[in-house]
This record gives sequence, structure tokens and C-alpha cells, in this order.
Amino acid sequence: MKLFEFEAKDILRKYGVEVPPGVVVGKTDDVEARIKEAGLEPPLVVKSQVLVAGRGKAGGIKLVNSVEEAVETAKRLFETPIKGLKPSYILIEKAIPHDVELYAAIVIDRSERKPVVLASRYGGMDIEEIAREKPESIVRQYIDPFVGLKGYQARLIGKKIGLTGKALASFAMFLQALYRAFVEYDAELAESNPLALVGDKVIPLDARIIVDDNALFKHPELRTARVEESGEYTEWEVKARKLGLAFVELDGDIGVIGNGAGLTMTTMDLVYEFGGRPANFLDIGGGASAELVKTAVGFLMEMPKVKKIFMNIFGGITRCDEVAKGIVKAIEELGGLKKPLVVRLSGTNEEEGRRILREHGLEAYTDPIEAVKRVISL
Amino acid sequence: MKLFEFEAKDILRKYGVEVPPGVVVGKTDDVEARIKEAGLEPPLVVKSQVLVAGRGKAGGIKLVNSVEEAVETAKRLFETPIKGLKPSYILIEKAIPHDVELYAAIVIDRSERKPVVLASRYGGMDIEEIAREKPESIVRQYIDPFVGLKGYQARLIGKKIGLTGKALASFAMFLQALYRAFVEYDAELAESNPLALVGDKVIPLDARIIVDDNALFKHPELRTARVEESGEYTEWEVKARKLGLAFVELDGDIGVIGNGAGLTMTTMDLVYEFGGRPANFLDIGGGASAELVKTAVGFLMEMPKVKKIFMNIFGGITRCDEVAKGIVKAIEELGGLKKPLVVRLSGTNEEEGRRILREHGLEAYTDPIEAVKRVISL
Amino acid sequence: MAVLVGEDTRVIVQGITGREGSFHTKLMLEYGTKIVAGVTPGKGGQEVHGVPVYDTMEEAVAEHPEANTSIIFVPARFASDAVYEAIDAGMKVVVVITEHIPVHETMKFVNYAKSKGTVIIGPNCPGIITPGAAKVGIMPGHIFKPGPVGIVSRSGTLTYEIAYSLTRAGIGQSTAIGIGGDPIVGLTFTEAMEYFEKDPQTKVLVLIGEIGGDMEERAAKMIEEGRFTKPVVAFIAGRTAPPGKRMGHAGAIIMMGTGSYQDKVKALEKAGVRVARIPQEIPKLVEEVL
Amino acid sequence: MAVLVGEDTRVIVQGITGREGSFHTKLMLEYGTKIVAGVTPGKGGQEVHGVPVYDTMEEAVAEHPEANTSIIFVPARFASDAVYEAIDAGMKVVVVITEHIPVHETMKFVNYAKSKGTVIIGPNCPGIITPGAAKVGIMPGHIFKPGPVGIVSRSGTLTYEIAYSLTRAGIGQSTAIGIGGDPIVGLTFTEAMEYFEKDPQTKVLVLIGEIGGDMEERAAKMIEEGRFTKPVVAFIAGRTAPPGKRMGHAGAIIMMGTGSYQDKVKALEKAGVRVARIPQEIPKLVEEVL
Repeated sequence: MKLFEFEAKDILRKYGVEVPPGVVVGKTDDVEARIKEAGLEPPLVVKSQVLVAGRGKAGGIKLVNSVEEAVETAKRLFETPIKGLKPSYILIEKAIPHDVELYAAIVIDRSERKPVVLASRYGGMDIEEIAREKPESIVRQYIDPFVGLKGYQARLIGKKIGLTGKALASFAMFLQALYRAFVEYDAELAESNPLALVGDKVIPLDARIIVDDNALFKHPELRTARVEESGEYTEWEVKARKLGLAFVELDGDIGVIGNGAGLTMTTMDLVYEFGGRPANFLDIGGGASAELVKTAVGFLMEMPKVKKIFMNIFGGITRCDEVAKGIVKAIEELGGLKKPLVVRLSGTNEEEGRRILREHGLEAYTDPIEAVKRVISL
Repeated sequence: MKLFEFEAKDILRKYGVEVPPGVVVGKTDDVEARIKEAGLEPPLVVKSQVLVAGRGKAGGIKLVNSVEEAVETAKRLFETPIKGLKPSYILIEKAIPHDVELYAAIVIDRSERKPVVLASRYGGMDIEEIAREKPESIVRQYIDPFVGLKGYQARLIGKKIGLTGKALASFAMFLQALYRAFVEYDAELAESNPLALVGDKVIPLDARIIVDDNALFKHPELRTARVEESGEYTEWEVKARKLGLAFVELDGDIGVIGNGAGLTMTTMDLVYEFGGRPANFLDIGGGASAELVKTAVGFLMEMPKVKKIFMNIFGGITRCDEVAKGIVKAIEELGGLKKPLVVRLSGTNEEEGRRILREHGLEAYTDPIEAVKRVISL
Repeated sequence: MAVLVGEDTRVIVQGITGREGSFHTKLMLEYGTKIVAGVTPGKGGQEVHGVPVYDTMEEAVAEHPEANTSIIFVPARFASDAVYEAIDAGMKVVVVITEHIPVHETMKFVNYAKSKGTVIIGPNCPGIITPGAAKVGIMPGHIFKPGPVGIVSRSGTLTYEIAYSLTRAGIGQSTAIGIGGDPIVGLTFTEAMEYFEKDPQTKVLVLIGEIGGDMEERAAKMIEEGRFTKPVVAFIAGRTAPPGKRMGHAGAIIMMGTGSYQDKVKALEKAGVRVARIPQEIPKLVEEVL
Repeated sequence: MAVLVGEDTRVIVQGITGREGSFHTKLMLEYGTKIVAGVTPGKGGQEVHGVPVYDTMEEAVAEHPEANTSIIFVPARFASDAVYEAIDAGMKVVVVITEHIPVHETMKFVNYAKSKGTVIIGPNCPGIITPGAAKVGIMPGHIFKPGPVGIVSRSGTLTYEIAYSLTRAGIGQSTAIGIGGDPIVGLTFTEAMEYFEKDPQTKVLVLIGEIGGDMEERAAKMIEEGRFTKPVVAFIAGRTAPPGKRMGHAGAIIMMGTGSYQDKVKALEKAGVRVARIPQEIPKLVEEVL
């Protein structure tokens, strides 16, 4: 789960990092009063709190020179969709004059299976751009997850991106706070970009933290209505998340359900390969219950852009009989099949699954190629 | 630094352990009101909060059957010295009926250089007694300090002391809380004895935590006036601790100062060996400044039981010239030598040290045997 | 011969009394896997499908010192603890079926396992099967048959799909390993390939990848540098997945400019690997190099 | 020949610009120790007594790849960090002079060092000296001279006392190690004894113990079991210390029913070790077994 900029900054502040003074406003707030309450003096930066990349280029960040201008800009940004959705919050911060923009991030390195600190003298752009334009500027330091980021490592990284003296000490302290956030919030990513160098100290102008969804249970304070507010998901993706479905909306018309991300993606690939266009990705995962299958089928049946559904199941820990029961339940609850449904069943308890479907007038395919051809032809 | 029972229990409560309901009262408190406020119903246990071992046998723990009796008992305990000193606090707790008393502790094992969990089915006595009477009952589990105490290990320990089912689960959770206290408070020891088994759950009837003095800077909330309140130190030991001196009071009349615990203890041994009786142990440690030496000498000069002083210094990181300067300062501030002082100096900057002392009319010895014989003969 | 599990494998099932643990214990036994014990805290003394259950791994190993492999069906919140227990009990191979384990926890136990010389397969994986000898996982056994093709895969169900298509084409498998779909896994492609390289039974390797990460690129590099010398045929899932979207719980996601379908295919083809466009092409490609 | 440090020792001083670091760098140089670099964060580019200073160990080692030993004079709050830096920079021996390091921190870096094959001496110790070859510590150099007696000691100043009495009696030392007085130290008596056992120069070992802990008892056991075969002479400080009182910052304390003077002497004498009543008896006892 991606945290909002202001949430990430709150965490860093809690860990002793100096962040720009600011205030978060909602749509119904008296923005002028909130700015004055917070004692913020112009120039200010007004920042749309959305969770998509490229917010700056999309017009979501504005520098203003008066409180009135800030109020106006906030009003306008609330109505400005960034990549499709309007923000629920706006962060208004004191503008911090600075010369140098650094980059600092901590991510999990999949190959080394360790945290890796990434840092560069050339922040401001995204890491891909830095990697392309100044690849030699990216410093990497792998961290032993049991030992953690040591002070000496933080200083070494700072030194390698050209910092010295007090600026180096400030950067090292910032990195240790960022690492603490990374660990204590079970983060997949903790990043500041740009991390401004202001005289002798570093100040994060932006901050991003992505919390591992599997660890959210450890952080009940983070369970907010974020899904709707994030600007990260389409309307149907929001609905799906609330139902606990692993769902991504696409632009075609064939609803796709599979078990396992690999098979579901491959099912999409097959649909394309034989001339169709998938409307979505929907992975019922491993060991799905009849109830979850019913929810998934019902969900696609209700989604207008889905004209027909292709369900591709190869049972392992998932049992074909449970899947069949779920399909039957969905049909019964909907009072019959609303849209064409093509099912492919193989694997664990396959025969029992077929039998259940047959009893309800559905014939499951064995060969996915035949099945995909069939659904496209409908 | 030893924490009081009530402090240790507060920490365990913070980590989710159920401890007996109770209230801590001071000398000037309205004990009856405090008991009623806390909603405590008799029978109650009234416990003197002193930091010495064997409190129960010394009469510091009383079971009472009414609030009046509790009030009276508290009054009496405030006036009852336990091993020399009266308590500043009394803990009044609900009495917890129970059948079984367990033992659980976590200490640092010096040889393995790892934390070790100790547990026994036979709590209530001290660990030495358990070790003597039921050595086979003590379960030991070493812990990887980077990995920490795993749930499976906690269960394994519980199983080995004969617990099963819910009691085992409760014990395992308790151990994990105790381990957390051990780590987060930089403890040398975290212990509960007795740890009562009450139906399906464990409840610590007593709790002890000793915090590493070297880590106290991490726990500013623990810096209290405890030294005076603890009942752990004599009047002169309390004074010494406030001056930052590593000092232990003994029952002889020869004041002993050395540098390094080993040499200082050996100096005591030498005094005994040649027929004297040391009044104390006072270690000025490594690299002592003239200021610290002055404080140490001045301290013993003022202490009535000290009739003469033997200072045994072998310089390493400690410099003999600094020591000599400190002695001179002390003499100057006191307006002359109040008591006979015999000094032995060897090691780093020895010649310079001798020269300084000689200028002030003091001749330092080279041979500690000659020096100790001299001081005893005075 | 085979890879990591075989005739000598003796299995302890951790979480044996749970729904999945019990169900798959039955299927593994039916397949012929030698399961010597099960562990569920608090359930010691029971039996599951004739397998004795213990409270702790220590007790299970004391009674069954021949045990060398464990498979974990413990719920996510307790799964890491079970992994440490298995490692500390001396298991050589630990198969972690459980999904939704926090990635920081996985990162730690994988590093711990490495320091102790234990091989972790998974988490969030279907397990490992050496057809005809031992199935330590949740894959349907009947779709496999013994033969010369090694399979290493990031996707469970795709492994079944492809193994089944091989079996129907008359081509058997030496060992099939589903390494798991989480961002951090205990056994990577290249590590698995080191085992397959040494296995005389394996003549061809089928590599089943996904978008995201750089494990396929590293496999390609290993082949290019001559550290893996057997013919390799590959399939990569996610050709048509949109970048920047997380596909499924497991987190197949194209991030940080690496891990796109095109990059992976390019790297593999450069290393001489034939990449199938759809899984059903695999048997044909395998036949061509066998 | 000698133990752990000798002619090949090349030293980096961590915390070289501090008061103690700078003072003892001078004394070590005067003794003839080969100090190749110093490290103090933020002070890179300076020189201390002619020794070049770097900001980090990585830089120091890059410029002086022959460095194999470090000595740490860093204040307690930063000392652990310096230890990890030294280990990660590949030092074979790290001498930690600093006192007052929290014991949980020491416990961790000692375990970490072990996993990396680094020997930690200390913390809260005087260091190690091979007379005539290298002094990596804060002991007065002139009280030692080369010879056949190994010394291993829990007490700094007692080491000086006893070494000096040996030297005055005309008996030199192979190597003297002050292992430090903290509850947890990197090198224990028995570990040090393994090195002395293998060292041909060492003919006799002087073991200087203290009350508290069970290191002396373990040394006695090692001797009794024949794992240390050279003659041993011992002195134990604290014969007259009252039980249950902590003697000094370092924590010589008799706890948990172990570690009393009597226990230690009994264990050592049972193993055939001659225990001196006062330090000044040591030279005579050594002469008797030399």
C-alpha cells in the first residue's frame, strides 16, 4: 500500500527528520484558516496528494507567493484530476530554497535478498532517468537485514555522493531515519526525491513509502479508506479491493479469471494471441473457496464492459470442485447466466468439478486453446 | 541499575502481560484512599519495594485480609529496614491464589555470549537453590541475539517445564514479552520468580529487571533518584555514586584506591594479606583525570571510618602525572593531608608523576608490597 | 537421480492438522512421498492419515532422525516461526507453501537459512516434485511423469499447465520446482539451475518466468557465461500486462525500468534460449532440443 | 612467532584524532608498531604523528591494503559502529579499548565478528602486545620484554603489575593479551589459550583472572581435558571481595552461585595449575615450571 506524501513525511518527522513545515487540507477545510493556524509564510508549495507517479509534470505541484494564491490553487487542484482521479487531500508547505537535489531510497533487492540503499547526487528526476542519464552517479549499498544500516555505511554512502562535513552528518542521520521507517513500516520502498541540500542539512521535499500489503496487519493505524482516496485505482478496482479480489482493469471486453498470477497473465496473453481483448486481470489465488469464486464470477457478471467471461483454472491447492461450486452459486444467486461463460478446468478434483458443472448445464473445457478460441468466437 | 518490582511489572504490562492489579504508595500517601481508588479487594499482598534479595524472608512481604490491615502493614513496612534501609515505596497488590510457581529468566551468558532463557517448574526459591535442589529442572535455551526469541523456542521451553495447552501458550507469550523487555531495556537480567500458574494462564507475582548501566543513556525515563531510594547502597555508597565514583564500602579502616577493578581488588587482597582491613573498594578506572582523582582522594579523606589511605596505581591509559596532579589538588583544597596517604606509582608517565608528588613533599613507592606494609604500619 | 528431493527424502509436514496441511498430506502419501511426521503446536499425540503428530520439530526429529525435508502449511502470521524451527531442527530442504508472508520476514529467514546451509523453496509456491520418487508440494501428481526435463518456475499453475502438456506429449520430467511468486524467494532461478546442471538425469531445462524482477535476465547471463550448459526452453508470462500495475497478490509488477517481457525475452534469446509465445508450444520446442 | 599480533601486524587506529587515540598512537609508534592509517569521520586528509587520517575504513583500506588489525579509541556511543566498520573492512584482529559499551551491543558485534572470522579483543581492555614486535594497546611498553611467557588477563593494570614483575625477574613474554573486563568479551580465556597452545615461542602461560563469571573454570576444564598442554600459573583477583557487590564499573560480581574465588582456585588447582596468593609470587612460580 502506498502512503501519501504527508503520511510518509509524518513518519520521518517522528524519527527526528526535519521536514518542510506544512499543513494537510481536505476539500471542506477553510484553507486560509488552516494555513494561518500553521503559521506558514509564503512562498508556499501546494501539492496534490495523489499516489501516481509524475504528479509534478501532470500539474499537481504549484509554487505560490501569497496565501490567497495558495487558497485558490488548492481549490483548483481539488478539481484537477491527476491521471484520472481528483485528490482528497492537498499538502501546503513552506517552499524551501535550495541548490542541490539529492536522491535517496531503500528498497528490497530481489536477487541479493537484502535491503539496498540507493543514493545519487542527481535527484529530482526519477530513478530510471538517473539510471539512464547518470548511471555512474547511483551509489548502491547492500544491508544485512539482521544487522541493519550502520552509521558508518550511511556516512560512506553520503561521502560517495559527494557530501562532506555537516551535510554528510545530516544525510547520514536522514538515511538512518529512512531505514528505520523502512523496517518499522515493513516497507517495500522508502524514498525521498528530491532530498534537498539546504546549507548544511538535508530536507526531504518529497517522501514515498510503500508498505507491504502482507504486513498491513501489523499497522492497524494505516488501515484507512485510502483505496478510494488514492487516485491509484479505477472505480471497479476500488470495488474489487473491497471484495478482496486481486483485480486489474484493462480495456477489452473479455473478462478473465485465473488461479495464480502467472496463469492469469498467461490467460490474458492467450486472449490477445487469438485476437481477443481482455477486460481485466482477476486472480483468485491459491486454494480459493467456493465463496470467493462466486464473488469473482458475480463481480465480472456485473461489470458493464465485460461482455463474456473466460475462466482458466488449473487446480493444485485450488480444487476444481470448489471452483465449480462457486460458479454454480454465482449463477443461482444471479438467477441464471447473464453473460456467456467459458470454463477450462484441469488438476485437483477435476472430475468432481466437471460433474458439478455438468449437473448445471455447463461443460468445462480441458484444453485452454480450445477454450480461448471458443470464448473469442462467442 | 536494578528496577523496582513495580517498575518491572509496569514494563511487562506495557508489553501485554497480565500482572496482579495493584497500587504503589509512598510514605506520605493516604494508603486507604489509594487502595480504594485502585478498586483493590482483599485479600491483598503488601510488598516493601527494596532492591535487595531475600526480601520475603526478611519480612518485607505480607499477606493481609482487610484494607485496614493493609494500611497498618504498609505503615509498619515503611518503618521496617530490610537489610539496612527503609523502603520509599510499597506495592499493594491483589493476592492471586495459585497452585504452581514457575521460574523464568533471561540473562546474558558470558561464555556463549548470547542471551539464555532459564526456566523451571520449581519457582519460588532462588535460582541457586533450584540449581542445587532440582538441577535437572532448569531448562536452558540459548538465543541468537540477531534473530531473537522465536515463538517455537518459547513453546519448546514451556513444554520442557511440563506445560501444555493454553497454559503453554500463555507461558510462551509471557516469555516473548520478557524477552522484549530484556532487549528494549538493555537488561542484564529480566526475571519473574515466582511466575504463578493460575488456571490456564501465567501471572508474574514478582518481576526483576536489571538495566545495563552503560545503556542508561538510552533510557532517560529511568534516571530517577533511585540510588537513595533503592535500599541497595549504604549512605557513603550513595554519595559516591552521585560523585561518579565506583565505590564499595567495606568494614575495615584502610581506604583503598586503585585503577582498574582487578588491581583495586588485588590491593584489597594485599591489605588483608599483610594484616590490614580495607575500608572500601574505590576504582578510578582507566584514563582518570586529575579532577576525578581529586574527588576520590577527597572523598576518602572525609569518610570517618577511613583512618589512612593506600593508593595503588599502575599507569596504562591512566597517566601517573594526572594522578599526581589530582592528589596535589586534593591536598591543596583540603588545606593539607588530613590522614596518612601512601601512594604507589608505576607505568605511564611515572617519572613525571613522582616529580609532581615530590615537589609537594610526597614520596611515591614503586613496589606495592613495600607500600602496603608501610600503610599497615602507620 | 534428481534435484533436491528424491528416493531419500523423508518429510515432516508443519501445520499437518490444518485443512490444507491434512488434505495435501493425504495426496502426498498417495503419491508415495515418505512422510515420517507432522507438527502442530498443541496437537501432539494425534495422527493425521496415519502420520504421527508432534508439538515441536525437536520432538519430531528426535523420534524420526531420518527426516531431512519439511513442508510448511502454517498460516502466514506463524509461518516464519515455523521456518526458523525447521532450519534449527536441521532440515536440509524447507518448502514453504504459505502465501502472504511479509516480505521483510521472508528476507530475514532466507538469509538465516543460507547461513545454516538450508535450502528454502518458496514461500508462496507449489513445492517440488521428482516424478515417481517424491512430491513435496501441492501440485497434482498425476500430471507429471519421470523423464529428462527439468522445470523451474515462478508460477504454480503455469508449471502444471506446462508439465501436463509435456506429459501428454510423452515427455517426462526429472524434477519440477515451483520457486514461488513472492518478491523474495529462498531458491532463485540461477540457484536452482546449479542443481539441474549437476543432475545427470536432466537433459533439458524448461524455465517458466514472469514479468518483474530480473531473475530471468540473471538466468540468461548464467547461460551466456557458460555456467549452465544444457539446452533451455522458456516461457514468460505477462506479455500483455500493462506496466506499473501489480498483477495479483504476488506482485508481478514491472518496476524501476527492469523486468519487462521484452527485456527478458531479449536476454534469453541472446543467450540461445528458445522462448515460447504460448505455453502449449513448449513440448515442441523441447522435442527439438532433446 | 607470537600470538595474533607480530611483525606482520599493520594497524589502523580508529578514533585517531581524539585525545586518547592520538596519545596512544604516538606511544605505539614509539614502541615500533607499524601504524599505516587512522580513521576519524570528518577528519580525513589530516595527519596525526605522521599517520594519514581517512574519513572511513573503506578509504583507509583502499590506500593501505596491507592493514590487517585495527584498534578502536572511539567513544562508547559510536564504538559499536566502528567495530562493524572494522569487521566489514576485513580486519583480522580488532582491539576495542573503549569502555562503557552497552553489553547488548557488544554481544551482537562479537557474534557478528565470529561469523566473519574476525577476532575481537576487548572491549574495555588494554589491548595486546608481542614484546619487541608490536604493541596494539595502551599498556606501557617498557615493562615488557620478549621471552617465553604468554599472558592472558581479564585485568589491565594487573597485567602490567605481573608483566613488570616478570620482566624485573629477567623473564620475558611471548604475547600478553588483556581480554577486557566487561561481562562479554570478544576473546575468552579458552579461545586465547588455543592460540597460545599453537605458538612455539610460548613455554608457560600466566592466567590472570578475577571473581565473577566462569572463564577461569572453563580454562581449568580445558587444561584438565588435555586441550591445553603447557604449564599454567594463575592469579585470581578478588579473594577478599564481598559476594553480591559489583566491584567497579566493569562488573566483577559474584552472581548466580558461580564465580567465587574459592571455586576458581579449586578448579584451577584440580587441573594442576599453581595459583599465586599475591601477584608478586608469579615470577617464582613461573621459574619453577620454565
